[in-house]
Amino acid sequence: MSVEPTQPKVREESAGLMKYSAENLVPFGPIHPALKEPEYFKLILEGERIVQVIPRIGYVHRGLEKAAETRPWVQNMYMFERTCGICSFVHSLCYGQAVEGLTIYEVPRRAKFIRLIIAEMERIHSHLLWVGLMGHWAGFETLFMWVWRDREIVLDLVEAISGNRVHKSMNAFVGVRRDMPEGMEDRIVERMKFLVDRARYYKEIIDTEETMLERTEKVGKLSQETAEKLCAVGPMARYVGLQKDVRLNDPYAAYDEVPFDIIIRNEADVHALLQLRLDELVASANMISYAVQHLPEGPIRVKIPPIIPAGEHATHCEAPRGEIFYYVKSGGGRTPERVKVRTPTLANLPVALEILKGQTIADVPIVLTAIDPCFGCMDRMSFLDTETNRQWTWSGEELRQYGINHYFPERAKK
Amino acid sequence: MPRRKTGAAIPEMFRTLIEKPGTQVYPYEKVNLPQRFRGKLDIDPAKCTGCQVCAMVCPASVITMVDFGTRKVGDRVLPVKRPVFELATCIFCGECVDNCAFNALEMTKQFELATPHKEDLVMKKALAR
Amino acid sequence: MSEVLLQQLKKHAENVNGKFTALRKGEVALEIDQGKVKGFISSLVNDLRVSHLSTMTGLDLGQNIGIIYHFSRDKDMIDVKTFVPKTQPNAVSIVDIIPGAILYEMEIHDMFGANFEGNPWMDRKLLLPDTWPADLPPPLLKNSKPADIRKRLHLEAESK
Amino acid sequence: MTVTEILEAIIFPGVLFTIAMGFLFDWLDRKTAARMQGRIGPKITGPSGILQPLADFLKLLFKEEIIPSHADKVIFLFAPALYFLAPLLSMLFIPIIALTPTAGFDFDLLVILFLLAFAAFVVAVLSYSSASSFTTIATGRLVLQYVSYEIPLVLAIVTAAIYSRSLSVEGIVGSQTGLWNVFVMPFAFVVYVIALMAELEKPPFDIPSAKTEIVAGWLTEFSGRALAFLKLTKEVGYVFGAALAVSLFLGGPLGPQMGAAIPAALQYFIYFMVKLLAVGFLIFVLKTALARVKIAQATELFWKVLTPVSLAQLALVLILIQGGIPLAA
Repeated sequence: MSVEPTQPKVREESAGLMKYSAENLVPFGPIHPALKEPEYFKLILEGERIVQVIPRIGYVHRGLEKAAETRPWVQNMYMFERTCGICSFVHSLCYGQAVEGLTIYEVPRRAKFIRLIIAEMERIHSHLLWVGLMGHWAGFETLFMWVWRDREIVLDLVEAISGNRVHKSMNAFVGVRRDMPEGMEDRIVERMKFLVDRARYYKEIIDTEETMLERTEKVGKLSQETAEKLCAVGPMARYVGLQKDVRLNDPYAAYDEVPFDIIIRNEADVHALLQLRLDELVASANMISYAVQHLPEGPIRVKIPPIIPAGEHATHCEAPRGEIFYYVKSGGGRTPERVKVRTPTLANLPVALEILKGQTIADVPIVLTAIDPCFGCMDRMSFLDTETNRQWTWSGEELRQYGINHYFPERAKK
Repeated sequence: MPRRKTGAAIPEMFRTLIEKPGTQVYPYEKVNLPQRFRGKLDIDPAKCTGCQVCAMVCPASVITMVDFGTRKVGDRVLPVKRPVFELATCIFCGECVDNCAFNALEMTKQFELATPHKEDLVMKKALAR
Repeated sequence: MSEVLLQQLKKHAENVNGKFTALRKGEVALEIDQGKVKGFISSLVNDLRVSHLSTMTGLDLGQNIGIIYHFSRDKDMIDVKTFVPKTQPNAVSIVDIIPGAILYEMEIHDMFGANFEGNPWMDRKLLLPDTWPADLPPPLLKNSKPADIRKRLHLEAESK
Repeated sequence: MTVTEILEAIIFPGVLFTIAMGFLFDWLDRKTAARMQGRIGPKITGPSGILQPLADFLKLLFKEEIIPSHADKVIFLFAPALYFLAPLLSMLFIPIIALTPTAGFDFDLLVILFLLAFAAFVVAVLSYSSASSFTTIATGRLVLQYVSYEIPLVLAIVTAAIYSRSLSVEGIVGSQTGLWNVFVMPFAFVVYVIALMAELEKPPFDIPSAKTEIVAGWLTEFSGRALAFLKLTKEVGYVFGAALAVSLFLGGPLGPQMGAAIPAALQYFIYFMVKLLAVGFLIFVLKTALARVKIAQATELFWKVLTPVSLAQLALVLILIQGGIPLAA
């Protein structure tokens, strides 16, 4: 809750630069229309061209990793689900798999299929969100609105299955908490078909619309070697031709049973990313249809004791944005000893900084957000008081008083 | 490579113009909630035995157990506890509902919980005698 | 894990006196002295083509700060473990071999206080606020108390 | 000057009418764009939300006005008023309910050209005066965009003037009784509409106020009353730009006789409004269908494509006149 001194300082710097040189320093963030979340990038410009980018993250750091060390295993599941608001399921899935790896239990096959269905629905929703936002950043509001309207379809399905649009709370250790509702197969298959049609139409738009092509083609170029060196993950690795997909390389859930297409492109520009994500969406929709029709019978969950055996385990999953990584160390108690979370955005941030260099400022939103950044899950934090083990909240009055103290110190003294 | 053209979206735009808009006019219109929707917690005080399982599993520390008199089992006098819910911190995961062995808890479809008074969100229903 | 890779790994691990443990199918862990880590990782990347660094984990091991490099290639995960003493937390940076490690090293620097010699951004903060008091222990060490952090940060913010 | 004429200048079809049209265009713009995107747009204020732009304007009037500490205060406070005058004054030279405009004279097209340039100049000065990083970049983009679209825009206007052999809007409108100019010079009309979109900063040319790149562009530092009037001016400029297109290329208020029962003024007004809304709708559609281009791409479009096209159109029109096919003279 500290006050960031960075911003006023930069103001002075930028005013000075404007006076004495042709270089211009543009603060991009912490609050900026192109960013969904507060992060700060110092852009040093020559005219419209970017010379250097200096990142500053951590504005929404919540200390989740610290908090995890004081809470029981099951409660952490719900906390890590809230690492991210978009790929919430895959976080709980990855954490769950890391913990399951420490136990002796085997996940039931039906639960694996349900996990796959939800994870792929989440991917569809995340990719549609990104495609729409890309339209928004390129100044193509119509695409944005259409795509987000169609995104409701998959959100409605998720809500019907899990009971919530965003935080599904579907995962439990060794299984899932809710079964698929009765008689949903036809509806899911039909909706998926509709989504595939829409995705094909959007692909046609981005392939033919001149203004959109001009904004996205040959923007955000990256070479394969650089991507490999910077350890790019997910779509940012696949759009330069690297075959990096955890679903294929290290299958988890039911990915070894459900056939799917892996999409790899070689053009390495934002247009290729758009095509890649729309193709992946189609692949995901087909996977969901297949999984729903081939859903095996059986139990969905194994109940396990609240104490997890000692040991350490690292797992990775393919989130919509790329590989997410959990490392769990257990001392054999009711709480984990250490949980490490690595979200795809942190892995792809060096890539974004690399491809920003040499672009014009008009491309900043497009290029920076090409990695589909989710800064909220890159920084992790919560107010937690270890002594009483209760969340800490401010009452309205305290909050108001804090605001007054902060902005009007002279008034607070009275 | 498909043909490049300016205004590729225009035909679809006119189709959308005459279609019904996708917006749900939420506060003016009711929204359709699915069967499994997880809304505000509710408790059936008659079924609650005060076993404290819900308070233990809650990830958001919503539930605190408060003293609610005593009861006699044979010769011994045991304290009885009842849950108090601070719904302002509830994350609607439904873990307490799943773990309640007596089906005393349920999640209603009520989701409009905004209130100017924080006290409104403290549910003391189980304390009513 | 493919046999070939396993054999090669064992050979390389012997060269640097690494302690080799197979955690489970497809995951192996190697414990290596701090001084030899860079050479080993360089051979891992250049000779064995294990180039994807998933992340780096910091650990509080009591007297030491543990650092785990999580590498992966296809199905295989290779954890390279090392540690530095808390009294003198100087580790060697691998940014010149794997440029993508720069933010992971900064994160461990912020959260555990380990220094990575050779990382150009070691003087910057990544996640912690710029007003972070220098005398507080790094937040992810076990002796760091959230209550203290909150108290101190608020005091500093209000005194401005 | 009679009382009627003064009332005409102030109320209808003068200043107040123009402002009302500005609000109407804003509403139509938002509503059609929303419906094309599958949304509903303004809904609550007034029937179908038609009073929403007015409500927004009034709300902004009551907001606190903040002047940045390193802004040039005189220009910052004074220039929005100057900017507001430009399209409002220009509107008086457009014939709406008669063939003679409210305040026309023989060379009023030159005044309109001057006011167009004046508005762009005021915006650039205004933007530069607020002295923040975003507005500095916006100023650069504004000026670059201005020098790009100005030449094709003026060439298109001049083409119409040469063909009609008049430098007054009244004369140009009067010469179109037989055949509208758009049929003689379709490319000039197209160039005019594209350049107009650049002048109005509508997508795909909303480069100086690209909200995802430089916050609100040159509007970033404005608030309260100044912002209210700047936004209103943009809308009035929209109305004026479309009205000029109607007058120069679409025959202004001219149209076939509807019958003696309807007074001439009403007929003129109906034709004018229909054409005005048609041009407005064209811009709404284009604006909704396109993505924003980069400043370099916009400059390239105007200099490499539209300038030669408008020059060729001008040459074609000169040949038509010299060749003795004066269709309208």
